[in-house]
Amino acid sequence: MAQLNMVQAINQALAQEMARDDRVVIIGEDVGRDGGVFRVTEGLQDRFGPERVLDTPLSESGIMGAAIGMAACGLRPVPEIQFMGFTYSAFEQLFAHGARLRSRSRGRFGCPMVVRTPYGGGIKAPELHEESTEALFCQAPGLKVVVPSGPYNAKGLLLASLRDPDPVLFLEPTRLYRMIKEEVPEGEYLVELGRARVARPGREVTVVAWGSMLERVLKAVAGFDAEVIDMLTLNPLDMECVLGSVKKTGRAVIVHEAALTCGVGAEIAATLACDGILFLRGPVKRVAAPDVPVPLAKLIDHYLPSIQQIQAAVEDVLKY
Amino acid sequence: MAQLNMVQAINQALAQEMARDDRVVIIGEDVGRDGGVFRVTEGLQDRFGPERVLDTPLSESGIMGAAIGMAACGLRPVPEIQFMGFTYSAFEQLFAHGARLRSRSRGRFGCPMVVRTPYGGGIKAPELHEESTEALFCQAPGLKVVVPSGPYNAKGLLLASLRDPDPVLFLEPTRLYRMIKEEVPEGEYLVELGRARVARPGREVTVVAWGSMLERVLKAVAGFDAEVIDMLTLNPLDMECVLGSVKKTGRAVIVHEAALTCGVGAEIAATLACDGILFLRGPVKRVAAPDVPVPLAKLIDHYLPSIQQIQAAVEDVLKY
Amino acid sequence: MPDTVIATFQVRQLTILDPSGDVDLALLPKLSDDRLWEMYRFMVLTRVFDERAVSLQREGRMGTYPPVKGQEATQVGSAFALTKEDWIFPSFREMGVHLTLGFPIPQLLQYWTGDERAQRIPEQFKIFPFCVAVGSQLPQAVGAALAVRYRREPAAVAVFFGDGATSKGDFHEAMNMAGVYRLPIVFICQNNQWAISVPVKGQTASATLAQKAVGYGFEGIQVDGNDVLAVYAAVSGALEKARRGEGPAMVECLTYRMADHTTADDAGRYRSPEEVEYWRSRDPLLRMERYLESRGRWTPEAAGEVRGWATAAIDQAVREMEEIPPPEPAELFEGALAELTPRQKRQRKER
Amino acid sequence: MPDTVIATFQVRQLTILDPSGDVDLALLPKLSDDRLWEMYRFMVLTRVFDERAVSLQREGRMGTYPPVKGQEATQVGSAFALTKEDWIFPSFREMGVHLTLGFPIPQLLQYWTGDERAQRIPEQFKIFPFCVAVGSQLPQAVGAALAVRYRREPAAVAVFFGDGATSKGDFHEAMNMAGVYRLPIVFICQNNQWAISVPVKGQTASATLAQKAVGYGFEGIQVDGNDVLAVYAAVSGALEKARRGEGPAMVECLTYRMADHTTADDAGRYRSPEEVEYWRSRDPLLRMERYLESRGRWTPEAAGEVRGWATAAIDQAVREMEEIPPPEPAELFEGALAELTPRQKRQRKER
Ligand SMILES: Cc1ncc(C[n+]2csc(CCOP(=O)(O)OP(=O)(O)O)c2C)c(N)n1
Ligand SMILES: Cc1ncc(C[n+]2csc(CCOP(=O)(O)OP(=O)(O)O)c2C)c(N)n1
Ligand SMILES: [Mg+2]
Ligand SMILES: [Mg+2]
Repeated sequence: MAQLNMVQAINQALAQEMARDDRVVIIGEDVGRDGGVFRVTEGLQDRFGPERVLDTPLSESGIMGAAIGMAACGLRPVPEIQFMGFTYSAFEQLFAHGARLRSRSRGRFGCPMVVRTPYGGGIKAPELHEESTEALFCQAPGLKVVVPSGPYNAKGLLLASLRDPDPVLFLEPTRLYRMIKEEVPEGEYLVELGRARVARPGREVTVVAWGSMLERVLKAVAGFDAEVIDMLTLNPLDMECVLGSVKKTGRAVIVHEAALTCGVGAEIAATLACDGILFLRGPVKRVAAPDVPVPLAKLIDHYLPSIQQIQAAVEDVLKY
Repeated sequence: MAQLNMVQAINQALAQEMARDDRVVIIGEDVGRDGGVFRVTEGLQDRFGPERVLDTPLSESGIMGAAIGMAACGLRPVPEIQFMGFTYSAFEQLFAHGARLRSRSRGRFGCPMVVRTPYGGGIKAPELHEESTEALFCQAPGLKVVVPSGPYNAKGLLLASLRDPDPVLFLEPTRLYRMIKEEVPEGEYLVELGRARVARPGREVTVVAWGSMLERVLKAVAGFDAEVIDMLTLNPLDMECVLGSVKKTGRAVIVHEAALTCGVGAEIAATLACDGILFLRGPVKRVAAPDVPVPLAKLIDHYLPSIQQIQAAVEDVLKY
Repeated sequence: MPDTVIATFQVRQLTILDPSGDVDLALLPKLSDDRLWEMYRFMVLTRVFDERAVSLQREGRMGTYPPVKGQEATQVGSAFALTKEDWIFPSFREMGVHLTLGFPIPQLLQYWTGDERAQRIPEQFKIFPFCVAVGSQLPQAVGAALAVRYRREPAAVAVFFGDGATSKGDFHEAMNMAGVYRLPIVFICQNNQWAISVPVKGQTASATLAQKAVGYGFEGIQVDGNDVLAVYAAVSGALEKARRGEGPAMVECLTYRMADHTTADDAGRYRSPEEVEYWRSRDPLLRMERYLESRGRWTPEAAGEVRGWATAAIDQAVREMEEIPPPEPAELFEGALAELTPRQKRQRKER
Repeated sequence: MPDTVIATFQVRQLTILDPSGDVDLALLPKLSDDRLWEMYRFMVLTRVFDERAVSLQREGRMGTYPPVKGQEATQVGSAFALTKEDWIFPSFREMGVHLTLGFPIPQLLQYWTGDERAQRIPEQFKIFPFCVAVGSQLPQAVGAALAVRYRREPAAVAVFFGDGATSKGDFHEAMNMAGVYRLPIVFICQNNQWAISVPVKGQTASATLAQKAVGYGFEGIQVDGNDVLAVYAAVSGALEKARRGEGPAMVECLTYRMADHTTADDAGRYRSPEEVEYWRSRDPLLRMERYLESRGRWTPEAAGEVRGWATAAIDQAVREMEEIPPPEPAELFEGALAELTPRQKRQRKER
């Protein structure tokens, strides 16, 4: 098996699915000739031609709207938004149209598209290039939100997303793109959407994370008897998995790089308060970024949750 | 004192502030000649002229962006978005620019604007006319989100918003526009932003609500010893008030008409799980709409939280 | 040549059937008298549907409704130019298009009773469920055109929108993409002079809407939108060109919203009786009647028959619509996802 | 006249100083030799700034940086047309505008070290902090023009953007609103032929970008953007008209991004050496030098002096920039709100 980084794993998944299913069409800014600003779509235009890998004008709402129309008319578009911060100008199309088309048409039209976008902090890029506002999209009942945490699950989740009948927002943790290499099977495999994964079993505390925070959490909990849950899908949340773990450990820490208020951690902690309170020995802890816009490079380390902050939170909940 | 409905109270607040401060300028679709589709700005163009009450093209992103520029250059614009569902196409401007301008410019430019928009269900209107997606905007640290629940606080909160140095999203519960009349002082008064209000004192359970749900909650709890908290501001949340109440009652029910998942109720329940768990006798309950798009008239009563559902939730938490 | 004219553009306007009922023979599209009569019948059907919908609303038997009165020529003329293979992206005011294409009338009424089940378009129609968010359908229509082209289908896409929609960013992004990829799509703008209370002059400083196409590298043409023959000719021509792979076009149909914006609106607040009167004299039905009279087809009796047929069809549709049982609470969840989440399943059970 | 031309539009192109250094005397703006020399100096300063910024990035002393090489004439020419009363809305690539207006050079570099404190524009400049979201500044600039007009200020607004930005909805909504209200604003488009890897042909099917103004009811003009005199003349003229209350204009400056999109990009992947070579021969500095040489101002020595002055200024700025102490963690909260929320205050304390 090959050792691949996440860029390679995603590229491989795209190439394999495009070879298998000619309804799959990539559309976005610089995805063709240039292979994408992170080279995730590198080589695909050469291999599949410019009709399958479309370079677009600088037009996020147009890209998203076009992808919706393509999906409704039988294709399986994969729109790329260059950075998560630029999904905002496509917000209406994704949130109010793509995510609602099946419901609006009462099932006549689905919208099987996979919106790929790099997200998250720590790459020393300008403003709006390091957003982590996944909770915005988890409020759309018709949209799945998927976040891989490594090359292996990136490939399997992407293949599953590409075969899902509903729209998927596929958030790629930019910081991890080339950071981690893993064994990635050459062949096809699916990682089921809507299922969290126990990344590390443990007995005394449950730590929930996703995307780029997973790597940090695993480092942070090395000295604890902690169960780490990698959510993988944020909408719908696999709360059965989280509740099952908390039932065992009695303690919960949630870690995300989005700002604290109204992040996805709120929904997880709220569900614990509503459905898991009898398992809890003490307060839930959220380790999150502060309630400010994502800063530039010089301040980013003070913004993103650190290993120390995660450890302190784990120690805190262990007091109960 | 006059008995006014909410439309009249808001109209009066706008007129008084425009008379007092010539930097206040209204801008939006149909706000001038027509007085707004709900007649909230009725008479203001006649009184203050077309330069102070601007009818715009059908251009939500343009309206929002223009308001940001006006605010930064010293005016106090009051953009109206005709319905909350149409804020989505202005999402980037509001979320990534208006809400961040003070931070982006490190304090050189503020963005003192009040974005008014009718929100919420129950008016038998078409799709996208009954949205309640306030949690989207509570994720923007630089944006205040304010929701009146009656004519009196509508006027006081709007005046406070108009004098706030930062951008405010002012959500007007459409269902209540002409439903409730209250004594509204003719003169000027401010209702402080960021402060919840105990709408009804009680000892056994805390029920948290805002906007159009408040009226329903008050009806529902008539037979219980319930403390009802009217949040009034959703960003920032006055959690001191909620925690103080829950400390006393030991039980909490949160009611909102937005869909359950990732609604503002999640943040409130999460904060209880993190900071108030030792006060809680049992599970927190959220009474919310289901995770589906807002339906049309024939189904809306099955979608919005009902008096019966609120009562059942209160009875449930009282079991602990 | 340092200060040079480097490009010149023209905007054309097409009228074939003028308000007095005279036609320009050189431009007259080849249509049999029976086809012309069909057009007339659907214009009348649309008018009768509209009148009935407004009165159903007044009687409390239907919710807010956006009348289409005055726009019958634009809608029927466009619909006659469409084939069964073409994709159609309507706005919320395209009842005349739906009726002409044979859309079930009870279902057309049903939406305005507040019942979203009406948005499940029957399989035989390649029509998108409309969305009230003005302009949002345009990029989606471009996507449909990409799909049509990708599969080499012998079809085109027709997307309908109003003058107000031309101010939206999505209009721009859609027009621009259609130009870049030279897609098989026709942008049909019903310039009915008003977007609620905002007149076209308040919408844009552009002298015509058709000239907006100049910025996207393809043709925009203005037609008299109350002239069903001109609309038919212009839209047919544009669709055929599109189907041949010769790229997109925009057709601006100059027409008039003779009624209020919706039954919840009062147009008297913002427009003059003189203006309304002027346009009444340009009623698209009137001029078609005059023309058909000149061809010996139209008589008061024939007109009465058509009205009778339309009224009976609408009567029947209203009856059927009113017999539709109300939706079950579980209907809320219909199509929320292909497979509901565990949480949604629980929520459905609780209802 | 049923098939009639109802409107005709022209797009003009302006060149004054051609690549060989010859000028069109009839069009030459009135500028003293000293002013011309000033223009040249700022073009050189911009070039030197840019070269240094790129090498600082290569040396790891600065983050990703978007070079401006090739666009000096457009930026300096535009900036010379501005007054202290005018509002300026830059995109992220307007270093030449900032430098010409006297913006502190250390601060201009500071942003690209990853330090947002650089975005606090000193009070004496009416410049907006740029935002990298392409096109987002355009509606905001329209708002500034509304404010300027509301207060009857003798000023105009200049908003800068690239060819790529013309595809965004916000470009459209801003242009349209500016037209409707006839606002004092000039839209300055730097058509540098590329938006990252997408050439203008992939951006729009419009033959020029200037003609996009046709759809908004005001004038668009194309200028040779490597001709500082043409840019100055066109932008001055448009700004003066705007200040006089005669409405908006769009100026398309045809120029070229001679370097990579940013230091993280490799333009060799998507464009040909021949193209790059062609534009090198049209380098805006070259032709200004030839012209100034013909006027007896430019000599190799004088040029050396200017370069020396620019290099010294940049050296000094780099030193000052590198002496700026790093931000404290509490800086995260700067300007989050005029008054922080209780939760933000707690979060700040915890850092
Ligand atoms: C994005 C958006 N903004 C506002 C509205 C409210 N609204 C409904 S129709 C309308 C006017 C539409 O004008 P036009 O496009 O000319 O279509 P017409 O109503 O004349 O058919 C407005 C403002 C809306 N539906 N969508
Ligand atoms: C809305 C948005 N989408 C995508 C990007 C990523 N991006 C940065 S610059 C750029 C190209 C911009 O092209 P143009 O407007 O011509 O300006 P230029 O870079 O040539 O100065 C892109 C796609 C962005 N910054 N903003
Ligand atoms: Mg209209
Ligand atoms: Mg460019």
